[in-house]
Amino acid sequence: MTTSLTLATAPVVQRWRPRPGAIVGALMLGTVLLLTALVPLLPGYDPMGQDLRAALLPPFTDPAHPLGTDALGRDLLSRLALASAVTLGMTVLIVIMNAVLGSLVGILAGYYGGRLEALITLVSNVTLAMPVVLLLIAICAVLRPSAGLTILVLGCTWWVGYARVTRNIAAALRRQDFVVSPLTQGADSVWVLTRHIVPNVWPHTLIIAATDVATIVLITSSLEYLGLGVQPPVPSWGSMIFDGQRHLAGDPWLALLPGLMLLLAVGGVQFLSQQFTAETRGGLLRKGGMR
Amino acid sequence: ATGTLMLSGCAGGFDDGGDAASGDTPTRIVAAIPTDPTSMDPIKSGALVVLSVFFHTFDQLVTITADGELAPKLATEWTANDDLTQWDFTLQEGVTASNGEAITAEDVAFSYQTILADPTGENFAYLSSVASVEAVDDLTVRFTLKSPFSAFPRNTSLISIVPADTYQEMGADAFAQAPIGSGPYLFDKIQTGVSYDLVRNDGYWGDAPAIESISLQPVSSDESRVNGVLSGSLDVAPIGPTQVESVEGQDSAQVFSALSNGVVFLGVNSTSGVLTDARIREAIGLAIDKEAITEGLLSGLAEPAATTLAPAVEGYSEDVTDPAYDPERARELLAEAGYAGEPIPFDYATDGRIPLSADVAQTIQASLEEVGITIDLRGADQQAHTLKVRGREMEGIYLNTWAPSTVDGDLPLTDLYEPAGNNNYAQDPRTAELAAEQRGVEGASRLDVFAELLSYSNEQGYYVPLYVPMNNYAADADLDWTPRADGLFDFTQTSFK
Amino acid sequence: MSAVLRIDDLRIETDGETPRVLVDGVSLRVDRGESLGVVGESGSGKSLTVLAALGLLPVGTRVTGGRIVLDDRVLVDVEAGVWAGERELRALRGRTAAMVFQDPMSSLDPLRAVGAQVASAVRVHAPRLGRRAARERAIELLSSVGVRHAAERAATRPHQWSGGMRQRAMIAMAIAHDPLLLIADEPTTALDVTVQAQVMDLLAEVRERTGSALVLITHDLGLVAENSDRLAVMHHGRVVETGATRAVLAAPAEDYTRRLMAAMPAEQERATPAVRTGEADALDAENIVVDYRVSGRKTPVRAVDGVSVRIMAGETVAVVGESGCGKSSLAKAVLGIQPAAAGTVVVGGVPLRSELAGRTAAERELAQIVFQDPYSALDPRLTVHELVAEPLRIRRVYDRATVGALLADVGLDESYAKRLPGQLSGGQRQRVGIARALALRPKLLVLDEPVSALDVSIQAQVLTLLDTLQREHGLGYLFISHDLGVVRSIADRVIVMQHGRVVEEAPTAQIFSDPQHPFTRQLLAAVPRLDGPRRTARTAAAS
Amino acid sequence: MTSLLHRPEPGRRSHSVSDVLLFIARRLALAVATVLAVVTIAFVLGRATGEPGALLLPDNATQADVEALNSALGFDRPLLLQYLDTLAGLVTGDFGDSYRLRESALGLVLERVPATIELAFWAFVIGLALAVVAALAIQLTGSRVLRAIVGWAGALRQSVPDFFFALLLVLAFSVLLGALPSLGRTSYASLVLPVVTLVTGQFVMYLRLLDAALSEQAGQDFVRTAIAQGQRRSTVLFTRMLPNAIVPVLGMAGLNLGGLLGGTVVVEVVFAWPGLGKLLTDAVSQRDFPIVQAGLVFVALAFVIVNTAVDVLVRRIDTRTAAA
Ligand SMILES: Nc1ncnc2c1ncn2[C@@H]1O[C@H](COP(=O)(O)OP(=O)(O)OP(=O)(O)O)[C@@H](O)[C@H]1O
Ligand SMILES: Nc1ncnc2c1ncn2[C@@H]1O[C@H](COP(=O)(O)OP(=O)(O)OP(=O)(O)O)[C@@H](O)[C@H]1O
Ligand SMILES: [Mg+2]
Ligand SMILES: [Mg+2]
Repeated sequence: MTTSLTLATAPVVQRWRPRPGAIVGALMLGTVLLLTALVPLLPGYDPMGQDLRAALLPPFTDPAHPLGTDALGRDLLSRLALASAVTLGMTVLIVIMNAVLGSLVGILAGYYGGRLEALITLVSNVTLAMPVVLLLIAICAVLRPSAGLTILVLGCTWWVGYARVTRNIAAALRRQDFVVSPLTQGADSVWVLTRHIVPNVWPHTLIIAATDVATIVLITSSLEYLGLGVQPPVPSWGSMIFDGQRHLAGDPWLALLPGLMLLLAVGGVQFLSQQFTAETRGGLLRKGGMR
Repeated sequence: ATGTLMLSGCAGGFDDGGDAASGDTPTRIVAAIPTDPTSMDPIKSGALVVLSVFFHTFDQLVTITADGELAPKLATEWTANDDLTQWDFTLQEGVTASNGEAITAEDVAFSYQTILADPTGENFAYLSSVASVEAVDDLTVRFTLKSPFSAFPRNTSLISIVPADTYQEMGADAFAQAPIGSGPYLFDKIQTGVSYDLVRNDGYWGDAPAIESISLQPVSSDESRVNGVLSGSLDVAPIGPTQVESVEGQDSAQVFSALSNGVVFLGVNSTSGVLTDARIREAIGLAIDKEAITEGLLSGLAEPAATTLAPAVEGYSEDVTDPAYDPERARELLAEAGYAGEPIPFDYATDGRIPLSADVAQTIQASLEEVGITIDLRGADQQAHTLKVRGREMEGIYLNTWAPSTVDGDLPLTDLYEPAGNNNYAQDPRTAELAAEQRGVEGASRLDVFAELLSYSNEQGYYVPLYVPMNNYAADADLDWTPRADGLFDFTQTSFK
Repeated sequence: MSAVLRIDDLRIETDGETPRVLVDGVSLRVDRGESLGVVGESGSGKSLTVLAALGLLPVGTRVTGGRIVLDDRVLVDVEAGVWAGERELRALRGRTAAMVFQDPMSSLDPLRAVGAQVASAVRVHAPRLGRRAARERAIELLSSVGVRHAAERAATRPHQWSGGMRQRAMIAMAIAHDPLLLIADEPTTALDVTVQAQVMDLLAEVRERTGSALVLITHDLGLVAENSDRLAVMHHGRVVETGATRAVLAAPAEDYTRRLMAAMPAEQERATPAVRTGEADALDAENIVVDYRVSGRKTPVRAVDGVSVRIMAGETVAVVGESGCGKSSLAKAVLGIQPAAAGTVVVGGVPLRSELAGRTAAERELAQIVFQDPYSALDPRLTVHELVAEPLRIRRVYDRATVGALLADVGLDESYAKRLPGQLSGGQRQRVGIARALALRPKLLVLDEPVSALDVSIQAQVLTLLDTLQREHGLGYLFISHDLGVVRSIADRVIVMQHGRVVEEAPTAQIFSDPQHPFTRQLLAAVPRLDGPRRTARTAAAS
Repeated sequence: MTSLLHRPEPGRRSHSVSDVLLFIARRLALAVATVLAVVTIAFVLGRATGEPGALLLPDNATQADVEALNSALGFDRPLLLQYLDTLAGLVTGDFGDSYRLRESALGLVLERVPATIELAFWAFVIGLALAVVAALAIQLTGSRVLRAIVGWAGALRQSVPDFFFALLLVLAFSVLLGALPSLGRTSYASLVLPVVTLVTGQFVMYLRLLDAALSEQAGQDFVRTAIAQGQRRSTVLFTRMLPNAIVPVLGMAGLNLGGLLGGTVVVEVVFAWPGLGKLLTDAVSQRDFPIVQAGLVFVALAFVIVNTAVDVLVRRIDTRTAAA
C-alpha cells in the first residue's frame, strides 16, 4: 500500500533494537495469543455447551464462567479463546495468500513489464471494481457460506495493494546494475528473480502484510455482519461483536470483550509493524536553531 | 468543477421540510419498514411489505382488522352460492379515486382481470382459485371459482383496486411512478428505497384518519430501527426480541408486543434418510424444549406452538396438541429405530424472516445433540434458503415460518399439505385430501377438518411446530396504536396522545 | 582584514548513547573576498564542517564543542553556551552566507518552475518585493549567470534543464542577495569537465561582481589549485594542513597531503603497453547503431550512430566525450544489454547476436562489465564471497578456492569475504565488481567510468590493479570515462565521441600532444591542473 | 564555449498530441476491457446463483407459477443468447427492468448514485484534508508526542469495526445527546455520523502514507537548499514538501475513492443511507441481475474514471512521470 516505499528507504531488516512501541505491541499481541493458547487447557473450557437458564451472566459473578455467559448461556471466556484462534487463523491464512499472490503478480509485472503488466493492470482493476462483498454473496449463494470460502475469496482478491508496491520495486530493481550483471554472466530470468528480486522485495511485502492483518480482521468481521464467513456455532470476534451489540444496552460486555481482543490484536500488530518501518523522521526540517 | 457539481447534486437530494407540526400533538408519523417495498403498482406488486403502503392508499374489497376479523371496506357485503364457488360482492356507493374517477364494479373487475391475465405477477397466486370475474352491475362484482373456497373473501383483502380508466390511460409504468387510488391517503412523494410519503386524502369516502401524513422508510438493521425510535428519527418501528427490554426502560419510547399470525416450525423431509422413520421424526419433536426457547432465548416474547397455525389465524384449534418435551422418550425412540448417529442436515437462514434464527438454530442443534442426534448445521442467507425451500431441496430438517397475510389457515395448509406445496415432502394423499376438503365447508365443520388435518400431521411428525413469535415494536411514547397480527402497518385508526 | 567566517575548534558528534566524533577540533577562517579550498578524502568531514556553519547539520549529528562566528555574529560558542536561534539563522542564511550544493539534479524542487524557485529565493529576504518584481529579478539573475532566453526558460521545470544549467540556477539563487560568503560543496562533481570549467568561470565572475568570499569543497586537487587562495586539507575529521594554496601544493608539509598529491594520475602516458599480438581481437565492433524508442515519438532517439571499435588482446581503448554522447549506450550494445539496431559485435573472435537473450551462456562470458556506480552494482544482501561466487554458480563451476583466488587477485583478503557491500568503501566495492567480472575469464572487460565515483587515492589503487590484471590475463579494456587525466594514464588509444559519433581516434600520446578535432581540444583545455591558470576574483581580492 | 551548455533540449514529449491521444486510447481500452470483464464475471456468477422466480413470488405460488415467471424473465433461453443480450444492453445502456422493483435497473442505480457520491466525496475530502493537516502539524512541530497520539488514536479506531463504531456514534450522538439524526438522508445533519464513521476509518491510512512521504521529503536536497536560502520551515513544508509528498499518496487515494464509490455497505445499512452499496448487495442476494449488472458497470466505470483522473492529476503535478 505504501507507494512511498522506495529503494532509498528500503527496509533492510536491521539489527533488532526494539522500540518502545514495539514492546507495547508485543505485549498486546502476546496477551491475545496467550489467552488463545492457554484457555483451552483450563478445566471449564467449553465454547459450545449451552445452558439457556444461565444465559447472560455478567462477568466475575460465577466461578464456572469467569467472564460470564452469552445469550445461549455459553461460557464467554471459552468462546473468546476459540474465536481468537479462529479469527487469527483465518486472518493469517488470508494475509499470507494475498501477500504471496500479490507479490508474485507484482514482481512479474514489474520485472517483465509490457503486455503481462497490461494484463495484470486489467485484472487488478477488475478485482478492485468487483466489490469483495458482492463476490462473496454471489459465491455463497452457489456454495454454502463457510470460513473456508471466505478465506479463499478474500485470499484471492485482496492482493492489489501488494502487487502495486512490489511492481514498483521490481521495476526499479530491474534497472539496477546488480540485476543486469548476472544476466551478462549467463544467468536466466528465473535465477535473477529468485536470487535478487524476491529477496529484495519481501521485506516490503512483510511491512504491508503487518498492516494488512488489521484490515483483514476488520473485513472478515464486517462480512460476518452480513452473515458471510465463519458459521455458528463456531464464534469469531466479528460475529461475537455483532451478536453482542444486540445486548449493548443491558449486557455491554458481550460486545466489548471481543472488541477488546480485536483492539489488542490490531493495535499490537500495528505497533509491532512500526518496528520495521525505517525511521527517517525529521530530516533537515528539524526544529530549532544551532542546538 | 467536480466539487460544485457534487455539491449541487447533494443539495438537490435533500428535502427541506422538517416536521410540519411543532408544539401541538404531532400529526405526522414516520414508520420504519424492514425491507425495501417493490413497485407501487398494486396490480403487479403484492409483496407483504408493500401492503403497508397499499392499505393506506388503495381500497380493497374487504379488510382484516387488527384482531384478525374480516370487515367490510370497499365492499359492504358479500355472499356465496351454496357450493361456495360463486361470490358476489356489493360495493360502497359514491367512491371516487383521488383524481375524481368513480370506483365501480368495472374498476374492481378490471383490477382482478388484469392480475389474472398475468400468471407471472406477484398477486396471481392469491387468486389461483378464481376462474372469472365480472361486473354484474355498477355496484356488484361476481367471482366464479374453479372449486369451492369458503375463505375466499379473505384473499380479496390483499388485492387493491385501481381506477381502471386512469390506469389504462397512464400505462402501468407511469402509474407506478404516480399511483392514484381511492384510499384514505394519497401518495405525496416516492423515493424508491428511501421513503414513501403519504398525505391524508381529504376527499376520502370513509372516516377521516387522525394522522395527516405518513412516511414509510425502509430501515434494514434492527439496531438502527431501535435507535431511530429512541433518537426520535422514527415514530414506530418493528424491533427484535432482544431489544424489547432496552426500549422498555426508556421514557421517550414504549413497546408494543402482540402475538403474530405466524408459526416458526421445523420442516422435515420425511422421504430422506433416517427421517423416513416416523419414530425418529417423533424423537426430534420430543427432544426440543420449546419452553426454553420461548422463555430463555426469546425472553417470553413468543409462545410455544402445538400446530402449524397460530392462534390468531382462522382454523386454529386449541384441541390439537403435540407431545411435551421428553428427552428420555426421544432417546428410547431413537434406540428403537436403531438410529446410529447418521448426521441429519439442518438448514436455516442466518438473517431475514425469523428473528434470532441463528440462535434458535443453535439451540435446537444443542437439544437434538443432547439426545444423541447428529446435526449438520447449514446456515445460508435468506434468499438462498428460500430458493432451497421453493425448490424442495432440503435433505433433512429445516427452520421455516409461515404467516398467512389473509390470517386464515388456507394459505399455509395448502402450501404444507397439498401436492404442489413447497414444504410438502411427505406427499401424503390423506393430508392433501383434508386440505382441499376445508375449502368446501364453512364455520365449525371447517374448523373440524382443520383440527383433524393438524392432529394427523403432528402424529406423523411431518412438521415440528416450534413457537408463535410476537411482533414487537418500539414506538414514540405518545403513540396510540394497535399493532396488527400480520405485522403490517395500518395507521387509519392511529393517533398521538 | 576581518574574517567572514571563523570556526574555532569545532567538534561534531553523532547523537545517541555512544556518540561518534565526526569532526574534531577543526579551525578554519575565511576572510572577505577570499577563496578557501577544502580538500580531503570522502568522509573526512568537509561537508559537515561547512553545514554546521549555517546550522544545517543533518539529523543525528550535532555540534558539541567549539565556536562558529559568521560575519561577527557568534552562532555557536559551546563553552559560553551561546546558541543562535532559528530566526537569527534564517536571517543569515542566503543573505550573509549562501550555499551551492553538489548535486544540481536533486537540489532543485522537481515540481516547481526554476524561475519560481529563484524568485522565492529572492523574496525570502525581500518580502516587500512584489511577486512580479521578484520574478523580474529572478530572470535578471538567471541571465546574469549565463542562462540564455532566461525569461522563457524560467517557466520550465528542472527536469527540462541540463546539469550545467541547473548548477547555474543554483548559483543564481545563491547570489540573489550578494552574500558575503558563498559555500560551494563539490559544485561540479556531477558535471562534465567542460561544463565544470564553465561553472568555475562563472563563480569567479560572480565573485568579481559581488565581492563574496568562497569556500570550495572538493576532492579534486586540480580544481582547488586553479580556484582557491588558501587551502585546508582534512583527514579523519581534522584539518591536517592549511596555507596558501600554491605554497601547500608546491611543498606539502604533511604526509597525508603528499599522499593525496601522489595519488593524482600522472600526466603522462603509461610506459609499457600490454598489447599481445597473435591472439584474437578482444573486441571488433563495426558500425554500431543504438536507438531508443521513446513513447509518444515516432522516430527513435539515436544514441550511437555508426561507431566502430577494435580492441586487441591486452589493449586499453578509452572512450571519452561529454555526458549523453552515447558512451554507455555503446558499452551496453557490446554487451547486448541494449541491443544494437545495426552493426556487428565480435568478441574474442566469436560473432555475437545483438541481444543478450540471443547469446548463449558461453558467449556471454566473453565480455564482462564493471559498472559505473559501485553502489547499485552489488546486491546489498549478499556477502562479498557470494557476490563473487555468483557467476561461478551460474555456470556451475563454483569452488571456494576460485573465489578466494579472485578476491586475492583484486587485493581483498579472506576477512572481506563475509562482509556485506554496505560495510565496504567505494573502492573496495569497485574491486568486488572487478573480481566478479573476471570470474568467468572474459576476453573483454567493459569499464564504464569505473573510478569516477572514487577518491583520488582509491582511484589510483584501482587503476594500478587494472593494469596488473591486464598484463596477467591479456584482457582487452573498453574504458569509458570523462576524466581525461585518468584516461591518459591507462589508455593505449582514445576514441572521442560527440553526439553518438566518433570525432577523433588516435593513440593516447597523440591525442594529448596533438589533438585534431576542436571538441577534443575543448575537452583537454577544460581539465583542471595543479599548475593550471588561476581563477580569482581579482577586484575583490584587491579591495 | 557557451554553446555547449545550450545543447538542444532532448525533446519535451509531455505535451505532444500523439502522446495525449495514446494515453486516452489506452485508458479507453482499459475501461472497456474492465467493464467487459466485470460484466462477464457478474453474468457467470449470476447464472450460477440460480433463477430468481421463486424469490419474486409469494410463498403460496406454485412451481408452475415460478417456472412461468422464470421463462417470462428469459431464463429458459440458451445461455449464450442471454449473455449476448446482456452485452447488447451494455451498449445501449439498457440493462432491463429490475425483477423485483419492476423499474429500469439503470434508473434505480442512478437514483442511488448521488447519495453514494455525496458520502464518498465528503469522506474522501475530509479524510484527506484531516490527514494533511495532522501530517503537517507533526512535521511542523516535530513532535514525537503528537505523532504517537495520532498513531494511537488511529490504531484504536482501526480496531473497532465500522458497524460497531457507527453504532456507538449513534448511541452517543443520537440517542443520548439527541444532537444528530440516527438514520436516513434527510438533511446535512444526517451526513455527519456516516461521514465521521468513514472519515475516521480512512484518515489513519492517509496519515501514515503522508507522514512517511513527508519524512522522506524532509531529507531531500532541495529541502536543504530551501532551508539554506533562509526560507521558513513552514513555507518549505507547504510549498516544497507537500506537493512532492502528495503525489504517491494520490495514487492510493484514487484506489480508495474508487472503492468508496462502490458503496460502503456497512455504513449504508447502519444509517439506512440510500446508497449504491446496499442496493447492490440486496440485488445480488435477491438475484436481481439487471441491477447487479447496471451497478457493477457503474462501479467499474467510476473506478476507471477516478483513477484516470488521479493519473492526469499526477501527470500535471509531476511532469516527470509523463516523460517516464
Ligand atoms: N547524519 C549523519 N549521521 C551520522 N554520521 C554522519 C551523518 N552525516 C555524515 N556522517 C558521517 O560524518 C563523516 C563526515 O561526513 P561528511 O559528509 O562531512 O564527509 P565529506 O568529507 O563531505 O565526504 P564526501 O567527500 O564524501 O562528501 C562521515 O564519516 C559520515 O559517515
Ligand atoms: N533508456 C533510454 N531511453 C531513451 N533514451 C536514452 C536511454 N538511455 C540513454 N538515452 C539517451 O541516449 C543518449 C546517450 O546516453 P548514454 O547513457 O549512452 O550517454 P553517456 O555518454 O554514457 O553519458 P554519461 O556520461 O552521462 O553516462 C542520451 O541522450 C540519453 O538521453
Ligand atoms: Mg561531502
Ligand atoms: Mg554513461
